[in-house]
Amino acid sequence: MNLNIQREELLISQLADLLKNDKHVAVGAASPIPGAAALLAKEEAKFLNKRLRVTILHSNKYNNFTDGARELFDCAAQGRIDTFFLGGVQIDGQANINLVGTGKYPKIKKRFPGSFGSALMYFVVPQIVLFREEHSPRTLVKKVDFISAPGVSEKDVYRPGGPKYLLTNRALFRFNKNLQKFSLYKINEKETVKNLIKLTGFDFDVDNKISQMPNPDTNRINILRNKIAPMVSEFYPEFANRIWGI
Amino acid sequence: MNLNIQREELLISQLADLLKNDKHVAVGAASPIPGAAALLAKEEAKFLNKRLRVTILHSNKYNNFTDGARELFDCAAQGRIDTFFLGGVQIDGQANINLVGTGKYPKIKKRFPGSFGSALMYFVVPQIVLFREEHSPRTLVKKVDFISAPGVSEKDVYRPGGPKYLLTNRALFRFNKNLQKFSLYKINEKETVKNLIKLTGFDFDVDNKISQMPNPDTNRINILRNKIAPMVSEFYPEFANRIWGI
Amino acid sequence: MKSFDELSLKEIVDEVQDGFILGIPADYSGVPMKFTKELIKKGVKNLKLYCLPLTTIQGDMLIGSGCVSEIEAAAVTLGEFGMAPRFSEAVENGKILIKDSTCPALHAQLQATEKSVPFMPLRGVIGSDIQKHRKDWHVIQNPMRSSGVREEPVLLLPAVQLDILVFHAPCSDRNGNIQIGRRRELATLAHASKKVFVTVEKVLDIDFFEDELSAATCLPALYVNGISIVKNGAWPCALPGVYSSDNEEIKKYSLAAKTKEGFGEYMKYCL
Amino acid sequence: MKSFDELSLKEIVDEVQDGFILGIPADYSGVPMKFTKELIKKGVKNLKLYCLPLTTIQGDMLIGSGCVSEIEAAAVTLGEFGMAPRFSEAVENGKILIKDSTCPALHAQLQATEKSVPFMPLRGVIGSDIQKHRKDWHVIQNPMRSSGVREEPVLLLPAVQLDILVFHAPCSDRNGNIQIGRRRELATLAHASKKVFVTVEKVLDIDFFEDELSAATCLPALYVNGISIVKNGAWPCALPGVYSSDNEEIKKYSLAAKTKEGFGEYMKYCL
Repeated sequence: MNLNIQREELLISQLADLLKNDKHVAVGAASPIPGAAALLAKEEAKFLNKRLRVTILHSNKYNNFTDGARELFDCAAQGRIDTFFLGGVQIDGQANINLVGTGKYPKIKKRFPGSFGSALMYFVVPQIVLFREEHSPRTLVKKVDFISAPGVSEKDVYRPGGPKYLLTNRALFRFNKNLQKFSLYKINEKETVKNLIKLTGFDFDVDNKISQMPNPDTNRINILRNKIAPMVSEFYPEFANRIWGI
Repeated sequence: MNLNIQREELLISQLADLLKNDKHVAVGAASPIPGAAALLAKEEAKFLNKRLRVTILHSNKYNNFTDGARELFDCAAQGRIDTFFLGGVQIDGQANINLVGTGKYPKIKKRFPGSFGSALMYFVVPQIVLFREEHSPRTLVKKVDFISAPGVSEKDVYRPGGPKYLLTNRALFRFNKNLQKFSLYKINEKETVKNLIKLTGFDFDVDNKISQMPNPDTNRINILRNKIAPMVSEFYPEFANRIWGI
Repeated sequence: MKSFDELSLKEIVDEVQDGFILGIPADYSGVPMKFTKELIKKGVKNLKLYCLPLTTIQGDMLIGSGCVSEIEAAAVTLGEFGMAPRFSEAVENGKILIKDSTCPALHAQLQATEKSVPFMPLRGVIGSDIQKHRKDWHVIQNPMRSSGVREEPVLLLPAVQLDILVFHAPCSDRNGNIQIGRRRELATLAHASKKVFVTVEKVLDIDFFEDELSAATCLPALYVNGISIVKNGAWPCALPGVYSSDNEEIKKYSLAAKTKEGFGEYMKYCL
Repeated sequence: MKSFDELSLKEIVDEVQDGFILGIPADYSGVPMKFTKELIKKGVKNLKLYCLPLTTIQGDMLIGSGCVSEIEAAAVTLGEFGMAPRFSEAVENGKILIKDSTCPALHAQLQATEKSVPFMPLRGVIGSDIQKHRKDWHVIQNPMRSSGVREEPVLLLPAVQLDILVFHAPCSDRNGNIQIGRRRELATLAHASKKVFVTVEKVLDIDFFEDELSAATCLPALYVNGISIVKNGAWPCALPGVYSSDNEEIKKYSLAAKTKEGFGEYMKYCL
């Protein structure tokens, strides 16, 4: 059987692997791939008799909150969310993220939507997974133009949470908090370390356990396409239609 | 017709008179007489085509809040409540109230329930009506043993609200904020100023508009007994039973 | 049908350790009386009761039974039936420490924990003896330029986290979401508690989240560590919207508890 | 049957004065699009939009129409349909002032007003450029001894009061109580606003407070200054629990608004 795995499916699979020890994963605005990954991980947890709670803000069905839009942030600050996903117009080598725009703020050159809840979530959720599909010197930069949320903080700042991983469509990095530096952990099968160095605007280490991104197996792909895809179409219809034609 | 007005009915009538300019009156815990007064004022406002909103915390039906038990305090702090009632084990001449007990705190001699929300409500509700049935040197004292909430505050303290009246079963006082002193305003028909001086532990002025407490007229008594009494029995069944036998 | 494992009342009681800060719901929020009696039977000691914002018979019984070393509250009272006799006696004789507070402060301290901030500001209170005796409270001059009055004194209250919260509710759904209606102070209590257990009258075979309106009436299961089905679990207190308080019984208690002996007799009968 | 006087949409629009701070609900909270279009027709100027915490087509349209001088938000976006083109253009060309914020800060600033305290503390944010550019925010060292970490830096956010809030809801009851379900951020917005107006799909001839569960789903009338019945009042945005967003229409807008001319054409057609 030719699985014909799509790029998005591979990314969903990578993210799902990062959620195996979690009890509660939350997914914020405009995040179809993390949303699908969380639901996939939840489904797979059932086979291990474990329970993974998934909160997807842009869904009525998978939104576990009843205290209004602030509850995500309160809940995270209380330490009740294990993993959250953040993106970035730019991400730099110290894991600073920029969701605001390029150019010298406030005289911005290209304006993007804004920082959303990143400036709190990045501080309080133990495992933040940075996710940015485009892997290029334009997105992964030496220094972001605007810090929506910093990757590291001074010692006296309350910060139980922070960056753990960065996933692009070419590679998965781990973040080393002590060195304040990313380390290349997994790479796409079509990719080389050499090429990634060229495509990454910041310096990074190479993990000694570096390996290829594993393709999802038949079983996982079946769950994803048959069970998860219809769920995703409830809250990201455009995405589900584009990837799975539903 | 012999109205045979009971003491409690007279007090309800006095309090209702103080609510004529209000848009929203709230009534806290264990306050059947203020509760009845508020509902009476609401009923009478209808005849003048005015709308008085009454929030009675210990009733499901007359509780206008949906944000939990804190909403009374938030709502009051927002300036959305015009009148609230407070009692006191002791009340002194500067309108300090004591709801905690007698003796030298914390080595208390006689312990009462506690301060409830008085320490905020007294500061933020424009018209606080103090209400204490017993008029004696034991309840109206020179200086309270414990200040649950102070009658007056330093200038730099945020305080849009405060004491306006004090009603006992013998008299109604007005509070003069500038003089920090009560002024005798209305007295029970069976009462004399001289006797009240004897029965009051603090010094007070005598208002130049001093008059007798007016008895409620037939109309008001009819509304009270026929319409308000059954409402009160929903949330203060013991009281309604004792006063009106329902 | 249930997606959660129902606990026995004993299992919940066993979660309460000596010295714990126990969250106490007001008489309008679903008082877990059956649980309270089991707790007394177990003989738990040195509880710190955190009342939001007051307690009635529940607190008085726990105090009278010697389970409590400290109580933070805005009031302890039997409401229409007068003062809480075991509480008053215990305070007058220095048997328990009472941290006198005021309702909005008790709410705000939990809201601080709900938001994971070290403190919450509150207006009012300044100049009262409540404030004077609370060494854990702190007054600063307002440092903001764009809000409030520059340099006005503002009271800061510490964040308080409960070790455990137990309350009684009408029902849960099959997924363990708890119906709290508009008693939203229960959500604040739960958010600010390390562990939350609920006794319910029954479990409904529905999912509150399948409908936006019923979702609005519940505390999500994610805050709940365990549920036990306990019929009439609030008796003799009321369960708002389900049953009224048993005023005869509370009156009986209020009379009996006036003396230590009367209280002892009553507890023997009621346990 | 109604105990309140229904307003026309025009009467609500007339309450919005130039320069007002206008509360803007997120796309999941009931966006009053019909009202917004009438507001644009009226030609209101210099609005300050306060978004809780973001805006989509509503904010973009108001900005594109020249009604806005300032916006405080955590994001302005068309979601799945990409960036908000009129917003981006206006910011890039310095036509409006954007006070960049983050979701929890926007909630907290309204909660401060809800509690009438001059500020609200928040953790996180420190060290971001958001904080660096907000001169109205203030950092203190934690002064509490009993909570948080002594001397940890804590961000204080000012209380913000809205001049006016307008949102769209499924229905009101006959007494003017508004059904908001679990969109409780609407309650926070209302508590923090001087005036509140609501457009609703319909008025039900019931009293939400007659039942504890339906009471839990509503914003009490005491916070509402006026109601207007406006069918499909959120279109093309969604009204959660009632109708979904019209994605075709939003896509159409997102494409048209990429240019000033295209936006002009679209507005001509839609007004």
